[in-house]
Amino acid sequence: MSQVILEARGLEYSYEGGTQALSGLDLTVAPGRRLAILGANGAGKSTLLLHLNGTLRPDRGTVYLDGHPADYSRRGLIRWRQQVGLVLQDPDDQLFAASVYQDVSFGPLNLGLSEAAARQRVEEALAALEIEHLRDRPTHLLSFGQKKRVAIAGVVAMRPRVLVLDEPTAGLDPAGVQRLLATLDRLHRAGTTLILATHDMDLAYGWADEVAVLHRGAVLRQGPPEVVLQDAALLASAGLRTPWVLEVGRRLAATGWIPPAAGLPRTREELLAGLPDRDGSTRPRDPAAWTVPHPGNHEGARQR
Amino acid sequence: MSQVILEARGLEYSYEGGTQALSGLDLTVAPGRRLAILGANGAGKSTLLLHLNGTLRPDRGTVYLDGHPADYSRRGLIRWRQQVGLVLQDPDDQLFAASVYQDVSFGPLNLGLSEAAARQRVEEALAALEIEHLRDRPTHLLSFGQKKRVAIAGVVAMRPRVLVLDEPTAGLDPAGVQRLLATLDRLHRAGTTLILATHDMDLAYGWADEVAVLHRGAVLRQGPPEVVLQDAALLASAGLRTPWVLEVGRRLAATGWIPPAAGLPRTREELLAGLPDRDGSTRPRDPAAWTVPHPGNHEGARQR
Amino acid sequence: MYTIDRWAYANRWRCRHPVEKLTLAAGMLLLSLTVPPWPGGMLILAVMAVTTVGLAGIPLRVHLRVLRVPAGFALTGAAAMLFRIAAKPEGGWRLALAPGGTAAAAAVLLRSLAALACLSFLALTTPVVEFVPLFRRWRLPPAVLDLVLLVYRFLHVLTDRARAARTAQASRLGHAGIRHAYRSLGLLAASLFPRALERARRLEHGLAARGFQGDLHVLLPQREISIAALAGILLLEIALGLLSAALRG
Amino acid sequence: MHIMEGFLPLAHAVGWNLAAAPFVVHGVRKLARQMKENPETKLLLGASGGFAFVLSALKLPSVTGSSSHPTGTGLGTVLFGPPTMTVLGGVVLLFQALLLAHGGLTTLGANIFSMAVVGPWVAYAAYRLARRSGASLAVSTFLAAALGDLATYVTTSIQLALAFPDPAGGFAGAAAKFMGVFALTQVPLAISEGLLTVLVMNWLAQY
Repeated sequence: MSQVILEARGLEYSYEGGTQALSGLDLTVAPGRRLAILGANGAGKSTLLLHLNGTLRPDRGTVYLDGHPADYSRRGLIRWRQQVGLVLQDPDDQLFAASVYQDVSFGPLNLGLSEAAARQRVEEALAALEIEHLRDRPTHLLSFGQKKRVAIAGVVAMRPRVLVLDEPTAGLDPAGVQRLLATLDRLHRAGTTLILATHDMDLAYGWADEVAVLHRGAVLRQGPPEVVLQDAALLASAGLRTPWVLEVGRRLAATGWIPPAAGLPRTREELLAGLPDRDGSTRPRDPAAWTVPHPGNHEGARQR
Repeated sequence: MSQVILEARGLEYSYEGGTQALSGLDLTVAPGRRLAILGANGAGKSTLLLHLNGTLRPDRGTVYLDGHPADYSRRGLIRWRQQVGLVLQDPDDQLFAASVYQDVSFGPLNLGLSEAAARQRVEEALAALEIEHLRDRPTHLLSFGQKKRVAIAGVVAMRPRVLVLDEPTAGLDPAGVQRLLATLDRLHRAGTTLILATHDMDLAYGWADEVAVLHRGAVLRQGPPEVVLQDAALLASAGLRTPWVLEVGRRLAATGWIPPAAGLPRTREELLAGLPDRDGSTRPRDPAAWTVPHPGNHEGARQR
Repeated sequence: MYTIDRWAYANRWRCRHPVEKLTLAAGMLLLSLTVPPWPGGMLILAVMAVTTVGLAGIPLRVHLRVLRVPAGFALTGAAAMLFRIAAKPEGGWRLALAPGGTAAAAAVLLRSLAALACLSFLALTTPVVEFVPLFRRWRLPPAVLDLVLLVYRFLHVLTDRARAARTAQASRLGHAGIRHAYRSLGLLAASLFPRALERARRLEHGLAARGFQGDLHVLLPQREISIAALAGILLLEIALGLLSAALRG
Repeated sequence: MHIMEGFLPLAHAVGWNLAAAPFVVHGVRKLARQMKENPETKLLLGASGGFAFVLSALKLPSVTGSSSHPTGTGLGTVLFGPPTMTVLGGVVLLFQALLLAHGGLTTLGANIFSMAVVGPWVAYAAYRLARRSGASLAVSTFLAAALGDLATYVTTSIQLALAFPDPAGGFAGAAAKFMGVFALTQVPLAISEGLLTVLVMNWLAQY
């Protein structure tokens, strides 16, 4: 397997009518990564995702799959979409069949699998998304959260190496978000590379092991979240905010409550576990629980 | 003006096919309030909102407007909807006319206002939402955030005393949320009572001066956010999470960093401003900036 | 959502093979058009009511409500048969009561109601899309079948949107007065169609991501036809035909 | 306006199904070819059919109290042409029968003939004639939709008259009778459908 699974170089794209959505965009996706693509509304996130599976073809620039320039022929696209699965934001844009089981079987059958093999894929995907009990339910009577899971199952059933999701948590309540993230973690542990577009900074900071900040159709910076998201000026220029855990953690470090050698907390739980007691014990209670090394120790953030 | 502008008593409602959406719901809305209705997906938030302006009629129970049982006659509904404006979640469901100006004029013209009066209402609403520059734009070419503002302007143009919004921040990026909240604050200062349904706990905690927690079609508890949202068991049973500012603030108070007499921070800014320095000055830097009194001092949270 | 559609997924006969339900409904439908309306129509009406309400578990009020609207049309049509056009002695035409018109109208009405009961049974017990596999076996052109699937999907998506839009309009008093109501409906329809087209475009992207190459094939649920049930249905239908012929003769 | 299930005698029901069949077959052939060349047509037509159904499920407030609804025939014809509209109309009629109990299975042929064959072809002819004689897009669209609707209603009345001739006035008398009974709802409906279609076309023209 190559060191880079998916790569975009100098992508430019304008919609009919003239709006330039991408203008010289570069992005690199290493296998096994959890990459969050961050940007305000209109920054070009959705357009970028549609390029990553060949739905849109750039006016200029190239998308590379496993190091080879993407192949937009009929056969090439089929192969591509088998490798890179895309889940759109609105599940109604991806569901078409009358029942859940039927719908999930669509992708596997398009791959030319036998009926038996397709059935197995469907079972696998239903299990992965924990929606076996919905199999005979009509798609139009599902709740929003259920529809989301079915839409993802429909793509997962094709066993893509890369799963690309557009605002997967939008519209989900806190419990729904937690459940979805747990599912994504499971897929990730099973080897799937994950790309997720969002403007939820806290989500990205807690979840991703790499982020790319998008603004006006270009990636301003790509790198580890604890480095890139420290750059308040960069985020402000992209219309984004610093994640609160990072901001509070940084403030605690600045005021001296977190020793410089320790890292910064990454999630709410880490932050709470690490808050020092007042009674003189200034060391964080459980520094081992903090997963993020201190920003100073880091390297490798790519600046554009 | 009566002490209670809108009240629901014992509302029950089932959708066709048997799903019970409301089951004995009580809610009180005092004039001038900023009330956040909190609940997981499927808790009944949207159904409740549709009862507050007479779109749905309860199977059992009563809605009171200014102390009088609601009047579902044709004339009664017109009067009611003029008082209570409803903004739906998806702005595309709310925009029908070709241009922004035409769309905003829809409500005022339906009120039977003269053309001059209607024009004035439109101008007023465009100004209130800061979208004067969009007046001649076709609605379908607007960005998502712009559409949201136009949809709200269309309701504001009817000068409702109560403005009810379903998930107004859903789909907006952080900057869009900030702008929308600033607009709502302006409307609130001008005297409008605001009711907002959301599952964004941080938003509700920072914005509302009263919250109602909904679960399975009933209000579990209504009261000041700093009281109700302290109740972790209640939130958990409703499938919600404690807002992070509150959780971190409470932890700081518990570990002794916030003196018991001081309050808890309400927003990210208040929290950051209040974090004590390590160098012995254990008092919060600027306790005056904290707006919320300590939970112990509080009273009046109504338990159902 | 549509009452009929909801019950089609929620009735006790949901999992029976569509061929069984179709045989019952189609056979009875054929009978209702061929046997004399009195007493045949009455018998069919009764049998279908018992089947729909008693066996498939559809509430009686739902069964009646489904029959009510089309029955209204049938009534209007039958009303026209009560009258005849008569020539006036001084020239020109006038309306007069038709001799035997009441009996003719009643017969048509009864026949129509019996047939409606069969249709309503089928609709209330079988989700529409379950017919698609049958159609496929009958070698109906795939183009039409795909269209049926897609129309079904879109009509639900668009109904949700139309419903929300109506609520939004009502909130802005769009339905105060008949003139406003017409205008609102026009605006709604006019704005819904471009949204439908936009949805089609987005679904194109969504399906392309799942390898769409022109065919909307899916794996269908496998159900067994019960030969016993089928035989029972046919026997019932033959008996009913003979009975109504005998009663009349 | 649909003929309800069971309203037509068996011979008539069979006859109208046979009459509609060649038009449906022609439409399906054409459609299948079109879809093969361009699979996306499927989605577009699916969305249009869904739209036509939703439109028919929205009740128009009507003076007479009986519910009537727009059909979308004129719009579909102007956009897709009569053969495609025959198939699409047939599918929508099937759904109306099975989801709304509106129309019927034995009367499907008769309803397809009036609403998805005569309606579209009249609308098409009206549109072409109007355009050729220099009428604006709006006027042509209005005429197509309104006349298509009227033609459907006249056809339905004729179908009913054939099934139930007047004892004295015969077929002509019965046709006059049925037209009279339904005119109250159908004529205003045709006009409002015409106006509605113009509105939609204006919307589309802005895209």
